[in-house]
Amino acid sequence: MSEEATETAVETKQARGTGELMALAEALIFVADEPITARTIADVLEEDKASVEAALQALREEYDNRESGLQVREVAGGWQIATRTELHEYVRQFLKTRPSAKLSIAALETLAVIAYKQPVTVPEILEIRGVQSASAIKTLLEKRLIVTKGHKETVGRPMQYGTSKEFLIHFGLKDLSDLPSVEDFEDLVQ
Amino acid sequence: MSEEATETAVETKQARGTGELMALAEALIFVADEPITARTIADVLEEDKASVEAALQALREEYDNRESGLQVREVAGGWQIATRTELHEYVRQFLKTRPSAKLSIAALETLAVIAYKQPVTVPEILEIRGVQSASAIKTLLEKRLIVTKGHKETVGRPMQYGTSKEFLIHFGLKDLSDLPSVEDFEDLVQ
Amino acid sequence: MPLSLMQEEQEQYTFDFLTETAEIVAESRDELSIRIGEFAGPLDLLLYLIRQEQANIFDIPIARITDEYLRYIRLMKSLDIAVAADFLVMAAQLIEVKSKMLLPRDPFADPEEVAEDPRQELVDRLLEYEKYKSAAQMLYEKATIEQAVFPRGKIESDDNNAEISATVFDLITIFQKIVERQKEKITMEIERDEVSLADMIKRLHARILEHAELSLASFFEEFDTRRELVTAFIAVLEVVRTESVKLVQKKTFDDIILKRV
Repeated sequence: MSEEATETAVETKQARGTGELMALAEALIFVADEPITARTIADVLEEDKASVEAALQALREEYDNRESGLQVREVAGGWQIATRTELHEYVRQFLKTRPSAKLSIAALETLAVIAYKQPVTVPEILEIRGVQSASAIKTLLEKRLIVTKGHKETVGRPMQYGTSKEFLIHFGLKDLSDLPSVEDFEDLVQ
Repeated sequence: MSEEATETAVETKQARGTGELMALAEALIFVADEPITARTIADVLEEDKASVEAALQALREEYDNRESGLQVREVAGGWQIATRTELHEYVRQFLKTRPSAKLSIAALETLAVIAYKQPVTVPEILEIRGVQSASAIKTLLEKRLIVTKGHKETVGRPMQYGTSKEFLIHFGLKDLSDLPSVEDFEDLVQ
Repeated sequence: MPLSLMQEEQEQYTFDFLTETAEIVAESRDELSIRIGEFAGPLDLLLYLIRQEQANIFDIPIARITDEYLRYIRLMKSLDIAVAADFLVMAAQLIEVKSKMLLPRDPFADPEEVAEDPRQELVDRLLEYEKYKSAAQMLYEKATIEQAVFPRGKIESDDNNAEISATVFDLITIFQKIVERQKEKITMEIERDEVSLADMIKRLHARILEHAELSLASFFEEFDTRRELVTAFIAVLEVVRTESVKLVQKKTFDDIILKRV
């Protein structure tokens, strides 16, 4: 039985039509981080370079003919799938308006300090994090995750910060008492 | 001149056919780094959601019909382009990846209980599984497959857990209703 | 059944295992230890035993299953597998059900009234558990299929978005890390000889030349004072800015690696 299976596999490989080769090349170009050469594709598929190149040309034409939003193109000696130039306006617009619910680690750290220590001032955050947090605070204010909570009545009357209603919504919390405490995860962390 | 430009833009928008809409949606799905909703596409293109959904269905069919190496599919409430399952062997060989570490049986069981009983607390999971699930829950939290869902208003205010968007993506589910009903498993049991 | 008796019985079962199990252990040590390690909990083990005995789940031969269950627990102990408390709790419950089954029926009870089967609760739990066990199997299959599907590779626009999304769990984890860091910092304030930036860059160079790759965390660990750390940090920035060295992080929160290009 295994012999039969091997035979079939070999047969299938020999019989690989242009369509199948196009599909395989398409998948490989798609997952590659960088433009991928016909040589590499040929090696992975154990095909000769000429057939792969023919399949790639056919693939490019297919994309052009169906007026796809994407194009298959040769760049830097390799092949790549990219969006069509004419559509750049909408692509750029989308990339700009991507959900803003993403935070850098610095912002996340600052947010954690504010959430657990609020109301808290910039010098106090510096004391805890050991790094300046000015730009993180700006980001958090822009994303409306934190709000100002009045001045602290000490020297210099520094501004105090706390979390906002958006913060609760973003993290799926009913109110601040819903914020997990260290104890909540104690059993898990052992 | 600016007036003329505006006019042209409006005209183009009105005249957008299904083909154009398909191309635009395709480009946006391609650049999005996670599944993108029909709603978001509609907003970026200033189109109504129904037309976008029709275009997305058409796009999916087009990919299927041309026997592409890629597929357009719905996952985690959004749309995504991905390679076709049948080609995994070559893709994996090219990327030199192995199937990522599988979840342990304990983690899978815990995840199943959370998926069907959410929001659910640790004691409730213990009740069903008959075994402590702390380390499984920690693993699932770290892998972002589950998220906290606030405290339960009972004695001790235990933390509640539910599944995340990552969960839907990891298991290729459109949404939670895409899970087979748990009662279906009863027939298997008896 | 009085609790003391139950404990006694359990202890009796728990401690005289050696002679009985030695044979089985010798016979199939590997196979058994693999199997035992696979049980996801006491209910899982119980289900396995019921199947093994080809028993009906609605009419469990409780005496036989209890004996088998206890035999497995002894076996686990003899194989140095830590037996979790949950397994012992189940053992106690089984023994209790078994003893209830042995009690004669109350002769004065209303003959119309059907006495509840002492096994009922256990059967209910087993059935409930088995549903989720099947669901876990289904998830496993779905994940396997999903692993055959690949998303697109990185494109340029991803670089503009080198950010991470966060959950409440991240928030608390990161907060704990900061608190830990703060504790360490207090113990670090000891006066030391000053190191100049030039010396520090030299030192960093040597380390990179030595290994081609250098973990930032381990480099920073070499220093005890804040001043040294700051100098080390500036040295890293300087080297990255002026020379063919880049910083690589494999995933979020992962160690940062200095690499020669």
